[in-house]
Amino acid sequence: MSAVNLVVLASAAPAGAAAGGSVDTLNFAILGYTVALGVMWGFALWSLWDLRRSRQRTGQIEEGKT
Amino acid sequence: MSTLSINPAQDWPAADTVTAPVVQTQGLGRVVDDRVILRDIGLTLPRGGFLALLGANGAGKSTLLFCLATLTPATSGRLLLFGREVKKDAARLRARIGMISHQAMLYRDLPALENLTFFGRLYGVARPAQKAAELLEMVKLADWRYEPPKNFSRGMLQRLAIARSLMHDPDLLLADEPFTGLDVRASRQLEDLLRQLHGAGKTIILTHHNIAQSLELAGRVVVLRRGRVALDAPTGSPALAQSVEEILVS
Amino acid sequence: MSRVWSQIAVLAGKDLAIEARTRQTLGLVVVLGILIIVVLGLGLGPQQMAPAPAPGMGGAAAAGATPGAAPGAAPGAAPGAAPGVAALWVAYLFAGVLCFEGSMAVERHDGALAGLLLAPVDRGVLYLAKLVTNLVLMLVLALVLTPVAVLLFGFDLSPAPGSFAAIMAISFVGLAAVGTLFAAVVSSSRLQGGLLAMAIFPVSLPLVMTSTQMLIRLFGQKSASGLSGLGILLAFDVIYLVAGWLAFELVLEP
Amino acid sequence: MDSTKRLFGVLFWVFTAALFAGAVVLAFAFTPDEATMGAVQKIFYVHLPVAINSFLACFVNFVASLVFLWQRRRTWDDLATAAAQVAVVLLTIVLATGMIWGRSAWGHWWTWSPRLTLSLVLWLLYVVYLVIRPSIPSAQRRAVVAAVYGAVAFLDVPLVYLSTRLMPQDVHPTEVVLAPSMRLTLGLWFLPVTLLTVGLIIVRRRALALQSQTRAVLAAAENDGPVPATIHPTGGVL
Repeated sequence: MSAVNLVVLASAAPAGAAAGGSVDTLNFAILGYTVALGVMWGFALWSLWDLRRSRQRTGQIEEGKT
Repeated sequence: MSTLSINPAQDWPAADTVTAPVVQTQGLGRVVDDRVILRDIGLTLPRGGFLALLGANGAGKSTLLFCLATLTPATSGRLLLFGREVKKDAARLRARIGMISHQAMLYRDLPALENLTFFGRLYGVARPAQKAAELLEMVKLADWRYEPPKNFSRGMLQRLAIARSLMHDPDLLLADEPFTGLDVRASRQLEDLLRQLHGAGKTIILTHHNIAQSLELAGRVVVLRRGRVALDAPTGSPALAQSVEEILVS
Repeated sequence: MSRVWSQIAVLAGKDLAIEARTRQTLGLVVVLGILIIVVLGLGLGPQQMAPAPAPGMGGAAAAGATPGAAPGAAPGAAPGAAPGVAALWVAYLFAGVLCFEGSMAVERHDGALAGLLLAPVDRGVLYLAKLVTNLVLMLVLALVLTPVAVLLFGFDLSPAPGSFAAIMAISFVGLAAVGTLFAAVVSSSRLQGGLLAMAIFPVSLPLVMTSTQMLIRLFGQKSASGLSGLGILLAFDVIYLVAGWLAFELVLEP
Repeated sequence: MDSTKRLFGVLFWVFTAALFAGAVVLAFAFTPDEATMGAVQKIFYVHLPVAINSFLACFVNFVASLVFLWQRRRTWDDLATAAAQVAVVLLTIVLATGMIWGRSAWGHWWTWSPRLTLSLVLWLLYVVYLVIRPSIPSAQRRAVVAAVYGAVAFLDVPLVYLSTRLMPQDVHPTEVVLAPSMRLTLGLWFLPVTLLTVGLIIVRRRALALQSQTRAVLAAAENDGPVPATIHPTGGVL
């Protein structure tokens, strides 16, 4: 249900944002940065984990074959 | 990029390639997705030969034939047709190769005559319509000339495919399991046609599953096993059928 | 060089002969085109025909129309051309995909493509021949769709019919250049139809965006559109014709 | 040798993380808010560097695709895939931050500004690249088709950029005059983002290379002989 509320909220006409209210824009700035850094570093951590997993898997295959 | 096509009929220097063997391969290999399909194939087929290529499914028969037809590039080794390197002269060499397969390689909605005339024009054959009519006569499909292949039986489709492969009067005829799906009568008609073409001096390579029929038709037999040449011998000796069968079964 | 043209004529002739006999691709393409135009026309046409275009109406379907009350669409009594042009392009894109897929499907039955590849014909020539076939089929589509669009969206072609035809012709060449190449990829690796549309749409977005803008200006201000747009369309055509010519050989598989 | 390489890897990531932390502090604490838009303009310091790096990743995919078509070595195919994956992630960030910024500064989520439109088209192009790959069964054929698509798709970039010029220009200017300290912060932000992008492409390529090598070893187990890891140079697929 919260997802639906989120969409409805997002589609609502912006309250004071257009007026450049300072508190509101700061929240948006923080939201922007969290999204950007979250996605970037989330992907980075996943990539490192995937690399380690691939290394282990190749190691097993090599031992298995020899 | 292959060179721009040239008209095969005029400027083909027949002289130097008349004597050269039709097919020469050295260390021919083919690897797809790290699976070795053909490994170190060495074959030489003189003009006028009739070679039967046998092997279990997946032994590499069709791949080898497609390599010889210049449709599939070999991943290693050298392949010469009529004494010329395939990598350099693929377009020109194709003009001297005809191919039939268990697929008709024709347009099912186009009437038989129009199908043949189209391929004739594509190969730059003089008077394609007349040549098409002659070939339809030869393969006994003359009275079906205005029928599209989709209404044909398997046997008739195979004969039409042979007519298509002969439109440009090739010197080498490749047949990829042409007997598949044919009933006894159609199979006999195909045998007669192949003998007739071989008699007319065509070099033929045939892939097949039926050992007896292959040994009877071909002058030489090559058996492939897991991508390698396991046996390469002239037909005729009585024990041959037995040894071929052993290889195919192992 | 004349040899190449004769081969293109032979190859395209074969495609069109088959199409004339079966009318399979053309039937699908034209009907889908009309369907899309009618559906979008119902959705967009009526309001647009209303005397005072509703203020918030600017949000038309495809790219090219700006949101909110931004003054992109032509203001005032003349009904905005944007929805009609956008609908026309949506119809051409989807019908085009069916056309490219259909004209390549002909080669898939009974291994006909292998028969073609056996001939001593340069793969680039095969590409150009298939491109000609697709252009002819799309011309027939355009001859049917344009009147339908004129009826439903009230386009006024009279001021510059030549420009309209020129813009559409150049755009079709670009779309067919991309479509013919990717259709060869799809036909040989048995991808589903949806993937062909997915491959073609993003790549042809600049073509659609530019052509839509030029047509909107053409109908909006009744003046010939800016030349910069023409430059982009021609650049698109040249780039994708060359790319298609070179890459066709790589993606074909007997 | 391997342990020093591993150590260098750890150092690289720690260093990049530190740079990011410093850059965030710099953006929020030491750079003034922009006059008209307020604090939300700070998103620009991450938005622009990520956008530039996403175009860089697309370019890497383009070059890798072309070199693969020329040499047919599998490493180039892995690099092209890695670059495409990183490009899609970065473009997602560009679009998300662009929309959040637009929402706060002008009241609606999407504007057809040239940079956002280009990012959207690129996002579509490279998502399609990643979707087309798994739908082709044969590894060799998938590499060729993907390389052709990668090369063809990138040719769109100049065309999209030019055609956004034709779009009816937006009412709201997106480029704002930056004070010197703002320009410094923006410049500084390029370093961590570029380092991260390069690091991501390298790590993804290595992981993909290992995975395709594992598949190769398994496939080779069926043959009765070893098979070189790379695709044969002449192994063109027709």
